[in-house]
Amino acid sequence: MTAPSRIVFEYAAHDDLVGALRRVRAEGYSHVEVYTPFPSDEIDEELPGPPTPVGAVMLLGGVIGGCGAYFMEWYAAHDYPYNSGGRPLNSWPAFIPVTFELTVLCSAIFGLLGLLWLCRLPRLDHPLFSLPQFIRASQDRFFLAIRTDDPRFTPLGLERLLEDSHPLSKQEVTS
Amino acid sequence: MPESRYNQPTVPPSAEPLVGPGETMERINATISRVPLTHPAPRFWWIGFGIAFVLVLVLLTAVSWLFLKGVGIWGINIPVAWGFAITNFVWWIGIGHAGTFISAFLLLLHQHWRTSINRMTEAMTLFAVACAGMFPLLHLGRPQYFYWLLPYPDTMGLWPQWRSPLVWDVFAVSTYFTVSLIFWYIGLIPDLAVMRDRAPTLLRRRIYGILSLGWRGDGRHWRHYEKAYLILAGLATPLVVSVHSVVGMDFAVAIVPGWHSTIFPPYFVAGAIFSGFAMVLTITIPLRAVYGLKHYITDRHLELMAKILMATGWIVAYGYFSEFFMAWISGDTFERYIPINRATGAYWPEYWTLVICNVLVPQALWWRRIRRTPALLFVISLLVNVGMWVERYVIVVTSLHRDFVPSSWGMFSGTRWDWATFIGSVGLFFALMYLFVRYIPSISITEMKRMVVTGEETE
Amino acid sequence: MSSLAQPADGTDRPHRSEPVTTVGRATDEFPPEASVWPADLSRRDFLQVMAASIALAELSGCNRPPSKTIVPYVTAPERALADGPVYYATAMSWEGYGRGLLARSNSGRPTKLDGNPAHPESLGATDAITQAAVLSLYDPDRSKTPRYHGAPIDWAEFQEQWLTEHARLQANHGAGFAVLTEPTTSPTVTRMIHRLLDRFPSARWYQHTPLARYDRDGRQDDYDFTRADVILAIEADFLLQHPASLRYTRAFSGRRRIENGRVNANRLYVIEAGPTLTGSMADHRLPASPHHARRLLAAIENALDHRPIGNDLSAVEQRTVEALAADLQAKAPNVVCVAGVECDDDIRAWADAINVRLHADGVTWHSLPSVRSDPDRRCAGDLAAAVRAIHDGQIRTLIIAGCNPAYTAPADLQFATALEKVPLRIHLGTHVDETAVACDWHIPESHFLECWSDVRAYDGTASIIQPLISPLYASRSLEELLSFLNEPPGRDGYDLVRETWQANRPSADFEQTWNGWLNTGLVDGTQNSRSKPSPPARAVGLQTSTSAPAVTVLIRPDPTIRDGRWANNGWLQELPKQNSQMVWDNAMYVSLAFAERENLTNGDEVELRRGSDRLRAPAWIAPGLAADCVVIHLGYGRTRAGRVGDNRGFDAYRFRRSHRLWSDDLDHVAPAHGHGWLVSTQTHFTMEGRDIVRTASAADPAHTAGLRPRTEPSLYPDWSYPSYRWAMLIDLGTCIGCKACVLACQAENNIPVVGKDQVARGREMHWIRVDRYFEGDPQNPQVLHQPVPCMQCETAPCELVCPVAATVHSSEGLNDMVYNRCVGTRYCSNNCPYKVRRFNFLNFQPPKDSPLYLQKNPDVTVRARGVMEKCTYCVQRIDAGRITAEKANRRVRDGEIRTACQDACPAEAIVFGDLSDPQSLVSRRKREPTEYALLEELNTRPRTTYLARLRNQNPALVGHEVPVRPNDTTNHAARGPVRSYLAAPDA
Amino acid sequence: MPNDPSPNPEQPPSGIPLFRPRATTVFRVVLLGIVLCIASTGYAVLQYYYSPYWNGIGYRRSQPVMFSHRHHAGELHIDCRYCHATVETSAFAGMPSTSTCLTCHSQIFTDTPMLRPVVLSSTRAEPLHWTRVTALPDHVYFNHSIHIAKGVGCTTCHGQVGDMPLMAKAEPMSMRWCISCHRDPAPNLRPASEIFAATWTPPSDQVERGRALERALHIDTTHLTNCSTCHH
Repeated sequence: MTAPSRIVFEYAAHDDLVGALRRVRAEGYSHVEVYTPFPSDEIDEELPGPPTPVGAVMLLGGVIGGCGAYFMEWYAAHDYPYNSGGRPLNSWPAFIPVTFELTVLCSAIFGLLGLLWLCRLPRLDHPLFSLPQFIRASQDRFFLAIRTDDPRFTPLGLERLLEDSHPLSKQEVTS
Repeated sequence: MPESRYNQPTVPPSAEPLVGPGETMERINATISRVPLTHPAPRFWWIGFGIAFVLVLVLLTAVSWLFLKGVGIWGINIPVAWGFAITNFVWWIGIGHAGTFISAFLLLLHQHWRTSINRMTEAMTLFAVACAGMFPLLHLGRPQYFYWLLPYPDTMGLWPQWRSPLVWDVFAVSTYFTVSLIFWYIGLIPDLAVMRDRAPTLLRRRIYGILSLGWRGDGRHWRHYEKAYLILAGLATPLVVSVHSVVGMDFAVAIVPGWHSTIFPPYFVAGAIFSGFAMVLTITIPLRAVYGLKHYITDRHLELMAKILMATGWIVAYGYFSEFFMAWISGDTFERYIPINRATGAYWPEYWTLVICNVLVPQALWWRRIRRTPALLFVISLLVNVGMWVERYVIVVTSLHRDFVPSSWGMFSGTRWDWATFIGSVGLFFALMYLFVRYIPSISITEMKRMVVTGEETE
Repeated sequence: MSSLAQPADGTDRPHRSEPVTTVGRATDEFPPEASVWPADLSRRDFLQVMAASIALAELSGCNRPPSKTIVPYVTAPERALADGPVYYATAMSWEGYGRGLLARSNSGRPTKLDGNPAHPESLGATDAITQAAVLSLYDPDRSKTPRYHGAPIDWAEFQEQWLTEHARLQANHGAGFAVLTEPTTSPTVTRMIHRLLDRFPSARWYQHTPLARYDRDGRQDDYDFTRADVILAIEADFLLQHPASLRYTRAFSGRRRIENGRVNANRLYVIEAGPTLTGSMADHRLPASPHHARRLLAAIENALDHRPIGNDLSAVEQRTVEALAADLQAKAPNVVCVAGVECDDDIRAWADAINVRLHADGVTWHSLPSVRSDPDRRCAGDLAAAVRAIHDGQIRTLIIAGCNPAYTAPADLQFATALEKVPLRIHLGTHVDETAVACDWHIPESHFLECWSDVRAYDGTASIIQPLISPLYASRSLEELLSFLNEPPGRDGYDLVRETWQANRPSADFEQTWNGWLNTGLVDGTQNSRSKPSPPARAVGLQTSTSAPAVTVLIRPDPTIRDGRWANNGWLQELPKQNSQMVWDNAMYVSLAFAERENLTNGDEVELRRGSDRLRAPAWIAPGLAADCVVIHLGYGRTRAGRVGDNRGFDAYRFRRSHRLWSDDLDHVAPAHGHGWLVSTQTHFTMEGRDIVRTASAADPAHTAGLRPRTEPSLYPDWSYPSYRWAMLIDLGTCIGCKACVLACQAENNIPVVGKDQVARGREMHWIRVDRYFEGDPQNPQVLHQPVPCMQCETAPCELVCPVAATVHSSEGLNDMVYNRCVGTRYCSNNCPYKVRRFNFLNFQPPKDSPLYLQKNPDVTVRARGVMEKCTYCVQRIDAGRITAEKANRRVRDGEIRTACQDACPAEAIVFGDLSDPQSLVSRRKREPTEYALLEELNTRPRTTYLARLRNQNPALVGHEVPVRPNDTTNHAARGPVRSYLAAPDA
Repeated sequence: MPNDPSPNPEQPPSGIPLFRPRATTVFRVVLLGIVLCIASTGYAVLQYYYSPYWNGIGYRRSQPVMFSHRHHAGELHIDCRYCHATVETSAFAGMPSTSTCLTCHSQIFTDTPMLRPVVLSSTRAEPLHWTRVTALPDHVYFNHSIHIAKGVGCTTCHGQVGDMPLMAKAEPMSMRWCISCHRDPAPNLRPASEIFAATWTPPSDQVERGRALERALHIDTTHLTNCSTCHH
């Protein structure tokens, strides 16, 4: 199946995009994408989609790291048991720092990998990059893209819906 | 939008903006990306980098000689078996703390003003920690076996000795470096996308393009991104505290009078942030002047940093005081001897240098005028850097040179190789900083734009 | 990236499997001081290393380990030198007097010397010099070939030359022929000389020694310190510097050993100028110049006669003299008065008279016949006589054998110039020394471990000196040379020695007797019997002069290198001097009073003037030195000693006059400009009021000793030690601080010499050190000695902080140090409160091809650069002992395992053993009430503990003396030079 | 619609993206590759130092004389101690002197080329230079006699010598390997009669027998894992 194409509206201002986004959401569009130079709470509130699971991923990493670390220390101390300064084999107070550090480390690494995985990055190519204006998506332009496979999608309807939202441009990007 | 919307009680509402007037998104893009893209003020850069690079060569020479002859080329001895290497290690780690503190801790406290300096300070953290991490390796009698400190299934059936703070160090420092790197890089991705889209040549577009992993500012990506960034900040904050606590425990765990003290971990952390902010000032003040970034790193930023400097300075001062108090209240002969020996013994000049630099000099910051005069701030920051190095020197050396048994008391003084290694590491640090400003936007473009447009803070 | 397998990391040792018989060549690179800049490092090498280190490329260890070879014998010797050490009974000459040895041989290499328990003048103990003697065998600077005017030649050439000379001498009955040797006790040497004199009737024999003669008019004083309750020592260092010092120390310390809480202690009064080891053991010490000493002695005599003692004494002196006199009379005849051999004759005579008067003669004071040879007076005289003869042209062929007069002659003899007048000069010596270069011919002399000889001890006991190794170089023993000179080509030392004894002790089964002597290490029946001394009824009175000179300079042999004969011995050079802790140098010892007056610090140059003579040298402030005295030591300032001994310190012989050998009056001493570089292993001599060395009074040890070692509760459960629990006890009451233990440890454990520069940097490597502290009045302080090895703490702070478990605790309570696991963080040393850990900051080992490796103990790893090391309780001996026991399915017996320091100790102050056996000696000794643990409040639970220092002060004098509160010393220490001395001139 | 020019003066030819889809795939593969490379290198290095190659197991080093233990020990049943004479008494097992070889070989095979080096060695009085088969590092102190005395047979460490034409190392001789036996010797103990057997295979009930021997020989393992047992 060939991926659907997108209708891309370019806006000059953050608030224009927010306005446009509100409209399409009001119309019940669900296959909506926005591309902005910076994150924005308002946009995030309007944007459909589930909350991010990245937090859970990082928690998992932390738990693995912590338990792994303490077990490693405990195992090492018992695998080759020796009397170090008269301390017991399982000197738990001394084992805490490494446990903590590895908790943080694993959690952070899971965070990075989780982020990349959830964003499906790295992805150097994207149909939108073929759009000349899109070069400013990272700089000072705000883009709204409606996927043509959206159940509510009709070219005219969309046209009418957003004509007075002052888009700088409107283009169709096929992939 | 009114900035007050996000103001928290932690900072008093201030009429003074954190960004100069008349900033637009495009102007931010242009001004900040100009530095890496068009490389302005090349003379400043080349001279500075040149000097730093010469010092790096000095470092290489010193290290080569060290590997050839052994640590005996340094001034260390019995009883003072630790000298410059550990001093430098602690000093650099401390400097490394400002970065993560600013980016993570202030982020959690919604301190908007961090936005303009977090990128630079995070870079500073990375380079400082790199310099720091070098020394524990170099100071080994047999550096070729450093990997015995790592847990791996060797043919001897042996493992690291987990009760030793030095093993904690290995994990603390490497964790700190990795996490800081991840934090820094994640913050960098959108800016790398900006660079990709502004770079003049195809090659540089491609390079920045690869580095930015094809970031395209997708709204749903921003959703994951902000969450991850925030949690990382939440992790980095206790990490900062833990790392220098562990470093402090290198000393506190030992029974050496002058080391064996419960105040060390907090007192080291405070000292770390103290020296860290000093180094931030040392770097930002010239930088913003040369590259015309005063609109983003305003005098207000400097003032706020100065205030933190003074606050942490007081905590450090309290640490010094508590040394005397604890020694006195312990009633222990050896404990009581140490602070007196520090202040009046053979190392009194070092001790009073650190008191002047770390306690007296920062008091100047009570005056707003001084907080507002970059030149003076710059001088003060340098003095604090010196003071903090001397503090670590005093802690390491004076505690060891006269411990329990008077018959084995001795003295320490650094040799030329001690100095070469230290100066060289400073060179390495600045060389890396120069490369950083040369190729990477030293202020977060994305967050700047966001603050200008929405007044929001990344969360 | 290096190997994960056991690293081939340069911690190597001489191969045990390869039998070593002789060494082909000896290297010429033995840097006594590991210099920080290697001379031979080219720019290119350096860049290469830089490149390597930049890449951090550690390529070694990535290939399979290379093959080693293993070389068996062609024909195995009858005693297979497989592996285990073999011990031989032999002896060495301590300045002519015999000391019995048990020499250890590993794979045919002599590696360690210990005392022969059967030998009456050794009793199984040794002093530091004996321990170091083995190193001289492997001295790379030893003379290796005969030389003619400095050029190496072979023996045949010399033989040729001598044959012609021999013929000439035979023709004229040896006219103009003279032999100069040291005074000897060797029967064989004496016999050979006599035979030489028989062959050449008009030949002459001279004897020269720069050291004191321990006999006077044919007899030797001998003392029985076991019976002496009160000892008065006048300038007598009988505990360290005496041929019988080992026996005397054993006896003296025996009376200081607390047993079952009680001790029948002797009381030692010392009158001396300079600080000596004996003085440091004194219960009451009066610093006095030789002149003032006479006043004191006169006063003592008066006091004995109950006459007014005269008022030219200080209050303390008066009190002490009276108390001393009372003490002597009370305890007579179990008292003894010992006058040092360096004293003037009238003082020695006075001592004799006192002993007679107190009826000590035959009780504590005895007489022995002199064991010095030439009973029939065939010796033509001393060096002065020889010089006169030379000037009279009576000496045309001079043999200088086994001594170094060109260096050791008193300045006024001007021996060097005299020597030039002799047409033919032949020298025998172990080194190409000052005399060798002034002679035409030089013959290398064999080390006593290489050749056959014999020697007699102070008490007459004769021992056969048997070699453990064939000569390393083309050297001859003195006997062999004499035999050669007598009847070229001469005969083998073995035959000569056997011949002597066959003549002395003819018997049917001589072979058996001979072997018996070799096994026991002594010739039975040669010990002289002690007789009651018969001195002149009333000795010549003391000449007490009222006018004292400005300053008196005392000239003494150096405590470690003596007259300079040991100057090229790195161990002795680096051994802290027993009276100052200084190393690698001699100095001008000045009194604290002088230093304060002139505001001197250690190292400031001081100039002595005597008429036109000048002597400049750096000063060393010696607390306890009499105010108007200066002490200088012989043996330094050598120019041809070798790379270790050359150009160190100053030459005191240049200031010595043949008629005032031991003390000289000067008109002037003053600070000169300039500063010398003196180095000592200890820079701080007060205890800062800390509880380091505890002192108990002999009267009531249990009471004064204070606390018993307490083990404070620990948060952690205690570890159990199911099997042996090794422990050590060091008795500070008996320890005299002679430092034999330090060198015994150095020899046993392959401890390197680091050189003056490294010691100055605080990097000396001794595993056991002997600390000395001053207490009380700095002008005349009480000296405290404290040997400090690793304490083997049960809760060792060092172990806890090691990141790689290179130092962990063994199941028998040892604090194991694993060199090959150590990465060198040095954290353990920082965390050791006793600072007994030593670190290889640089590569301190000699070059791979140095003969010094032949001395290494194959059972101890030679440590690489960058690893930590420390006392192990001689764990290699523990393992060997345990293996022996386990093979026999029994436990190790008490006393079966002895540490090297314990073996050496003449005072038996060190006891090692198993705590799990309550009846073991160490357990019993540890139950003494004066036992304490160093820094016990740290709860490190040391296995090594101490018995408190014992002081037996005269009750009449207690309290009267300068108060002994450490704070006082610190207050004293607060003053200028005193501070600079007592309170660490560290900088 | 209006479309003001990009702020960037030299914008790329519009429509042509910076990367083609293949680039993404390549990039991802490369990233993955780097990670895998690092991991596998580490693993490979570990394996290398555990490998028989590194330990030289089964590696027959060239010897001056092609001496066959199989023939002498295995077939002729010459006792180990005949040549390695000090194995019961000292740390070093002892290497046979040339004269030891000649006790037999002065009579038999005297002039075979194989024996030539031995003959030369004795005539010229030059020792044979054998290549070590099992060499421990210099900081390891191994004592043969105690192991023999406590029931550890030759072949436990040196392998089935009786089957070896040319001697080869049979065990890694790594610390891990030594320690494993020092912790629990029972599996390797045998009765005194079997100590010098040139080939030996443990009986089925070795563990019980081993335990019994351990008690009989008073083997106390508590001190066997002390560092100072092998390192001083």
